[in-house]
Amino acid sequence: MDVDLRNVRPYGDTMGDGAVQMSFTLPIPQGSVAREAARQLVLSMGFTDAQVVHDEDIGEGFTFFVVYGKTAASVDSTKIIPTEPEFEVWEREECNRRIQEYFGRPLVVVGACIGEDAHTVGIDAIMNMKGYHGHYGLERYSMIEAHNLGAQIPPEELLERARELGADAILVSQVVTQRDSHVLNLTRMIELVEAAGIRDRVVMVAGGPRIDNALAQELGYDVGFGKESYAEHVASFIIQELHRRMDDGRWTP
Amino acid sequence: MDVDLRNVRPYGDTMGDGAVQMSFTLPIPQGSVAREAARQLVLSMGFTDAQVVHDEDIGEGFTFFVVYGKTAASVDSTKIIPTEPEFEVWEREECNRRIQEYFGRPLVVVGACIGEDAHTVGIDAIMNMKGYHGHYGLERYSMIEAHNLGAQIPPEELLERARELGADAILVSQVVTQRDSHVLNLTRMIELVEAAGIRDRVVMVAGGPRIDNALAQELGYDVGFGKESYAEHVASFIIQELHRRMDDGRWTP
Amino acid sequence: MIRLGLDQEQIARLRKLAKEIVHGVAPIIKRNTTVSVERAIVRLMGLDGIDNDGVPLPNVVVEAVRPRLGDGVARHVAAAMLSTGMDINQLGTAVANREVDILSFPEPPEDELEDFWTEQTSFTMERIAERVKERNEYMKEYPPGPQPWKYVIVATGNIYEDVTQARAPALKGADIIAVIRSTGQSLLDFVPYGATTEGFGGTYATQENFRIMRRALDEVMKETGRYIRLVNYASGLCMPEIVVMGAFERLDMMLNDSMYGILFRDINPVRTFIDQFFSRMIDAVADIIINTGEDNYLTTSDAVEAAHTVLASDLINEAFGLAAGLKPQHLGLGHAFEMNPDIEDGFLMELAQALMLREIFPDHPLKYMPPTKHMTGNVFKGYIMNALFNLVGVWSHQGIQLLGMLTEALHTPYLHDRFLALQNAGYVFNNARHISDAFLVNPDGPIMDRVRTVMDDTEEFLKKVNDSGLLDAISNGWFADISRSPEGGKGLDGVSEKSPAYINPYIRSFAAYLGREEELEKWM
Amino acid sequence: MIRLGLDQEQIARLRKLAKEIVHGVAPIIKRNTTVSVERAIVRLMGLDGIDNDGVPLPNVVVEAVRPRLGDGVARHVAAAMLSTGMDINQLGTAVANREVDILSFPEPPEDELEDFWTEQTSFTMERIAERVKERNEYMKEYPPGPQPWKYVIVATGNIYEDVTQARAPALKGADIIAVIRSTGQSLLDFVPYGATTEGFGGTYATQENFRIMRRALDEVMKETGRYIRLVNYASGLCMPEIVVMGAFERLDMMLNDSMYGILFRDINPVRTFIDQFFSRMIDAVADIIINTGEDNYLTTSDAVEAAHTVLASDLINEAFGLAAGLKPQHLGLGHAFEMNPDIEDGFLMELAQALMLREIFPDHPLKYMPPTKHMTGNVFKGYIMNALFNLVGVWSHQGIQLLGMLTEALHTPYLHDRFLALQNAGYVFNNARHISDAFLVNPDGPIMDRVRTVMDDTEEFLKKVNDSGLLDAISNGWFADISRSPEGGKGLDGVSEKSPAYINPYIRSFAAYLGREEELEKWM
Ligand code: B12
Ligand code: B12
Ligand SMILES: Cc1ncc(COP(=O)(O)O)c(C=O)c1O
Ligand SMILES: Cc1ncc(COP(=O)(O)O)c(C=O)c1O
Repeated sequence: MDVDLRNVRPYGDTMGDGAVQMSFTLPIPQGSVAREAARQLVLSMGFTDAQVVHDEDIGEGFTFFVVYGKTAASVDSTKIIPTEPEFEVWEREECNRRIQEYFGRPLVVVGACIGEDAHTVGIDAIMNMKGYHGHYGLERYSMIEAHNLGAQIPPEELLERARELGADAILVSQVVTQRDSHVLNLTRMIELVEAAGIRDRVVMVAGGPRIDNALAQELGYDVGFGKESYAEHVASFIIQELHRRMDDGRWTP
Repeated sequence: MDVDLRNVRPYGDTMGDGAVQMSFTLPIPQGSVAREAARQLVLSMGFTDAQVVHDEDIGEGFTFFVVYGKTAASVDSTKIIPTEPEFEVWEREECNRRIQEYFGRPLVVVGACIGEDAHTVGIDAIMNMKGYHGHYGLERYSMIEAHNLGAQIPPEELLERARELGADAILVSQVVTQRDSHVLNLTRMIELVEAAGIRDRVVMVAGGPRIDNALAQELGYDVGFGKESYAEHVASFIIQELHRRMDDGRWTP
Repeated sequence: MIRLGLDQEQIARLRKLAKEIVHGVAPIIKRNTTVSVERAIVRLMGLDGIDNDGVPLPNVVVEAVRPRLGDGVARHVAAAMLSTGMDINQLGTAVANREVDILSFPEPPEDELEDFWTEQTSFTMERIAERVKERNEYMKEYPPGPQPWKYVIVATGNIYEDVTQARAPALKGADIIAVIRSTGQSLLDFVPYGATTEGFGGTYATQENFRIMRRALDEVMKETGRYIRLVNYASGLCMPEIVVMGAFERLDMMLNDSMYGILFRDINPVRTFIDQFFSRMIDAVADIIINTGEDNYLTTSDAVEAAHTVLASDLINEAFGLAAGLKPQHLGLGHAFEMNPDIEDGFLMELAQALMLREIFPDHPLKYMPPTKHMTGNVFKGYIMNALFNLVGVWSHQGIQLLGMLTEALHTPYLHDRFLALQNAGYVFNNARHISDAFLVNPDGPIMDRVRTVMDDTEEFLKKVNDSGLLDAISNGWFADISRSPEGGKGLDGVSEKSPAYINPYIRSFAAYLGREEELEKWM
Repeated sequence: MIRLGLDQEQIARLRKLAKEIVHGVAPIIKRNTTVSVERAIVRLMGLDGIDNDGVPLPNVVVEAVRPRLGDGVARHVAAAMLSTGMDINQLGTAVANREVDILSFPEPPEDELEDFWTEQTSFTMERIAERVKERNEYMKEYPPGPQPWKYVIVATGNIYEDVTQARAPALKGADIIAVIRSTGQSLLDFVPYGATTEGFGGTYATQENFRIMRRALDEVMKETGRYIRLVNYASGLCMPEIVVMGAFERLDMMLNDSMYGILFRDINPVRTFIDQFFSRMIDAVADIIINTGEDNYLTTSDAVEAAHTVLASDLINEAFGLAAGLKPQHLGLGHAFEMNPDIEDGFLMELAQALMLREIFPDHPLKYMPPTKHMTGNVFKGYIMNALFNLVGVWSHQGIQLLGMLTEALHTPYLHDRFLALQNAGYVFNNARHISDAFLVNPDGPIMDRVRTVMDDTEEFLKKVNDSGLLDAISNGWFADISRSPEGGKGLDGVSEKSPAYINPYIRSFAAYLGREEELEKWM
């Protein structure tokens, strides 16, 4: 297979053909105008070819489309800098060993799903004993003292508990994203932490299925974890981040 | 529902949100680089938001993606000129009546699926007695003399038979489109008709599931019919086209 | 119709256990009342509206009575109304404006009180009866579609956008529209007021929103000739009040579980048990089908291992519901297609369980939830998981089929997600319409193996719950792997012990209407 | 395994009718030979390559013999080789260069000829046997996946692109890779030569392309530990030659129908009947599974109405195949899931037919085609139609499951279309693995109603075909609503009546190898 890595394009059945499937709804009634509108819309996105292969009235003057097109767009994959966090992933035992070695005491981690968001399964997956998909949670790490506050926790309460417990890291889960409620909540949380003057003392970790590292960092967190992240990722990151800070003299155990 | 018809955008759950679903494959191995490449690719098509919601290794270093995005593109639906043919659709009996009235003799229509294309069902749907989806075919029109040559007919043969039979219209079906074989065949056919000097004497009709009027006209046909066309469309169009030509003095029955 | 030939004696044993379990909490329900029950009472009397700070008048009045809530708000309201000659809304406004001290009125004479309540309750009963009659007439003129009823949700946060999102699927075959509530609402100890446009992940349940959507669906009904059922969510701190609103606005179904709020919203168990009981009496009078939330158990527990907790909870919800006067045809007991799609023969286990529930609850419009937990961003895979779910639905004659959305893992449904869901269900239901007539269950095959396992596990589980009592079972984390103690959770401060003077005038009239005076005596 | 309890006597009657029908065309097969049979003979002898104009040497040689084709090419080739001492390839080149006149050599003495043919045929038989042995050894070391085998096609037109498109699905669970041919190939009266990169809607079937793909799949086999079967298309004007190529390059399956070319490619019926018979003898020797094309009938006829023509044709293909020495395990008889998805209970009818075929053909690796005709641009709908198709596949234990592509109505498959198809089948097969153990068929239900209708219609139809004779039945348009006359169609000029001198030395050795001397005597 001969791939031009500087010029990567979607592949259907010929290298570089740019084949893309799309579906969407337009708020105009089914018919020839709607079909042509759909076609022009896709062409205006830089497609060289747009086949409206299906259009269907879905009620109330809306039309659903399936379109196959060939895009002229390409990406230079040699220039891509992944926005996902870079760190080494250590197994649980390795994490425990490193904490002992670097810090000489257990790390305190406090987590919650904040705001009105009631989804606990994600934060439980990271923190609870039993973990998720065969990956044990932080509670099972002998060198981590994990406190999972559960869901629907106001940011204020999470901050207060974190201070009480002397947290080294705060884990914030957000699952509901409608109307950007996750952004509002995550921002509120980080503002509180900063206002409390403890930002340097804690590693701030955001997580959830629609969270990514880029967004989390943009909002002021140290890292963001999306779907398919497990306790060992979180633990490894926290250890490495604190170790970095220690090296820089920004943090002491 | 409040739609800005000059500014029509895809609709997910809020007017104007621009929500689009996409799927495609990139020829790079699954991982964070591929995910970011997919995201950037979609952003480069004018999307303001691109969520790579699924990525999966599909073998041989290829990665399949599902992406949901919000496009900034819109179309002015008041300016859309449908490329579909404009004509009145008459019922069979009306067609027969008009032919009698306008031309005073039956029209001769010759059709085939040309080249190596062996798909007969489409041309049969238009021409054969029994028709398709409850729409009788041209053979059932008392004022149409329909000759269906079937499939895999060389363009040369179709032309020859059309001349022998004194065709008023030639119907050309093309179903297979891989590597633009339909374009090659349709072009070959129209070139032969023109070279034979009979272009003005016959209505040239192209059809097939991936054919549209715009393409057909571009290739020099009078009209193109895609999926869900029936005999009455074809008959009505032919009658109206010949009537126009008669009015212009370009054609006599 | 396929028959598994279940052991009827075992079923009877299961029902008996469930009945004993729920009767275990009857005394605690009878002993106490809650702010939400009391607010529901004034709503039943017709109180509505908000004060100048936006606080709903039912809250204003009940807050005013709070120091003597054990007497019941009814007693004080009656005294005030009889003394002042105000109607309930005038009284509410006067209380809000601090023009009257509601606790200051003398106890009226017994016979005057008797007449007062006869008048009040019959006003209420008539108001509800009118809605019931209206529904029955519409249903006759515009017969609803056959089961499984295709149920879709709308959840834009904006009631007007919701109307568009509801009308479109209703035109395209949906039988039921559910308006999902904003994420925060179930923990609010009041019901928001008026038309709303700013919810997160759902739209506030308000009486005005109910009215707007009801009107929209009645229009579609007239366009399509098909009655479209409307659903909203009652669970939460205001359960009985929302049911009152639903009864008044002709909602057809309400999410109204006896334990969901406890487990999934951390609402105090005692508060919830009381609230659910009274709210279900209102459902019964208003001929509203309830939906229960057993599907949720399988989002926190494993669907293979926890199947018996679903059946156990269905039986408990049934027992509570029957006690409150609901009939089997009102009991939309929940279950779900939530097994990991990678399991070998997972489809057979799902089918087994659905057939089992159908046979155990033959007259109940079972509510069947689609795959949610194991849905991913692979919308194609998700779409076929939903197809198999739909096949189980039509095969096992589910009553209420919540249509799976291919974007379940991504966002609240887009307009075309719902359309595709309807197309999926429409295709599968029609294409396999009589599948249950086509096959008999192999008595020695995998279906029966699964059924026996689940039923036996359920029996054992119910025994255990009965032995420890329901409150302890919950606090042991036996449902949904979640533990809640009777002394914890939200809304406990809204629970008050009844004083000897306590009255709730509606109990009597509901009981009479439902013909269940004796049974209800034990509960309220 | 589910049992319908079909009427075994009726099945026997159906088989008897089919046997009579095919024996009706035996004399015409025996009386004639074709250019493609003759070219296959020189290929079996080892002739390969092209002349300076690109014409394949088998065509060159057979053209040279054309005036006396009735004697069989073998007779003249043997004379030339024995006279000149050339081997077959030297001879072919010499003929191409007009260095020899192949018709000019004296008839060699009988015993010399005898030895010559013994040597030639045993060379061929060994060459094929080696491939068979190789396959068996590989299959032992790298056992193929369980049935239903997941079959996907590649069709880029470019053999190297095809390799990529084949390797990826093979790594992701495909059991069988079919390389579709370019649209025009079946009407070419020669087999293209060498590696090719320019097909339309498919890739030319050439021996070199076979080799390239075989090598690629053997590599995947070693990577995954699973033998991957390779399929190509033999139907068309060169049917027997392509089977020879397949036998030499260890293809595992060949599309090799007795009537497909007649009906769908307008190839002369006599030509086709002769070609299919000889090619199937080669399949039998090479242990190649054939696939038949009954699915195609339902693309031109209605799937509900024409179901009996599928069964009838399966029985005819079986009868021809058994006569040619194939065993049931070589008969990948075709059928399809092609009903309009809008039909009520269409799924049940499809399932009924699939179960019926399974029981009538218990040892045959039935080849099951996915929905094609009713697929549309709605890829989501198409994807769930494919899911129900897959469910029927696992339920009725199909042998060869051609995976449906969600883009069937649009284009030859994209890489991810195939992946999604594998994911669909993988999910459904696994999730409903033992469904056939879970249910019994209701003897009074819709499944049995459908089965009885189809079987009765088939019996009537076969009687009618038998009465009129197969050639007349075809010319009456009874199959696939397509009429073809024995005097029409392509390739008729390639049919020659055998002279008394005719020899085809392979008949004897194949017959001996297959232990069917007596039966084959009637046919070739
Ligand atoms: C289970 C579930 C529920 C359960 C929750 C039970 C519970 N105790 O958690 C119940 C039924 C109660 C529920 C209710 C609602 N839900 Co819900 N729910 C889901 C569902 C089906 C699965 C979520 C889940 O458990 N996934 C499994 C876990 C393990 O995955 P995860 O959360 O992604 O976590 C992983 C990573 O993201 C990461 N992670 C997550 N958090 C964190 C935190 C840190 C620090 C780190 C490092 C990592 C991390 O690690 C985890 C393991 O890999 C999803 C749909 C879906 N399939 O995803 C909808 C979904 C999340 N729910 C949704 C909604 C809207 C609701 C409601 C608001 C609906 C309503 N209006 O009633 C309610 C109200 C909830 C509320 N107030 O928040 C939407 C959210 C839409 C959006 N993007 O905004 C979804 C997507 C469904 C949908 N399509 O509408 N829900
Ligand atoms: C049936 C079928 C066949 C049958 C054909 C039988 C026959 N006698 O026609 C068989 C099995 C033989 C066949 C073979 C092949 N097929 Co085919 N086949 C199909 C299938 C499943 C349905 C086509 C059909 O009959 N549709 C129903 C008719 C009524 O619709 P229609 O043709 O669109 O016609 C309507 C309109 O388009 C219009 N119309 C059509 N023609 C005309 C002409 C005029 C003048 C007018 C006015 C209107 C008009 O009116 C009709 C009625 O509304 C499609 C997939 C699909 N679902 O569409 C693949 C498909 C068309 N086939 C395809 C291919 C590649 C092949 C093969 C080349 C594969 C191979 N390499 O072996 C072969 C070879 C055929 C060849 N040499 O051309 C591809 C084409 C891909 C592409 N776009 O290039 C498709 C899309 C399948 C796929 N995804 O790969 N096929
Ligand atoms: C029984 C029941 N009630 C209520 C809800 C929704 O509750 P809330 O509005 O608290 O999110 C659900 C959710 O699925 C439910 O199952
Ligand atoms: C039996 C059989 N042979 C051959 C083919 C393909 O033939 P061709 O290469 O002529 O298109 C098919 C197509 O589906 C078939 O069913």
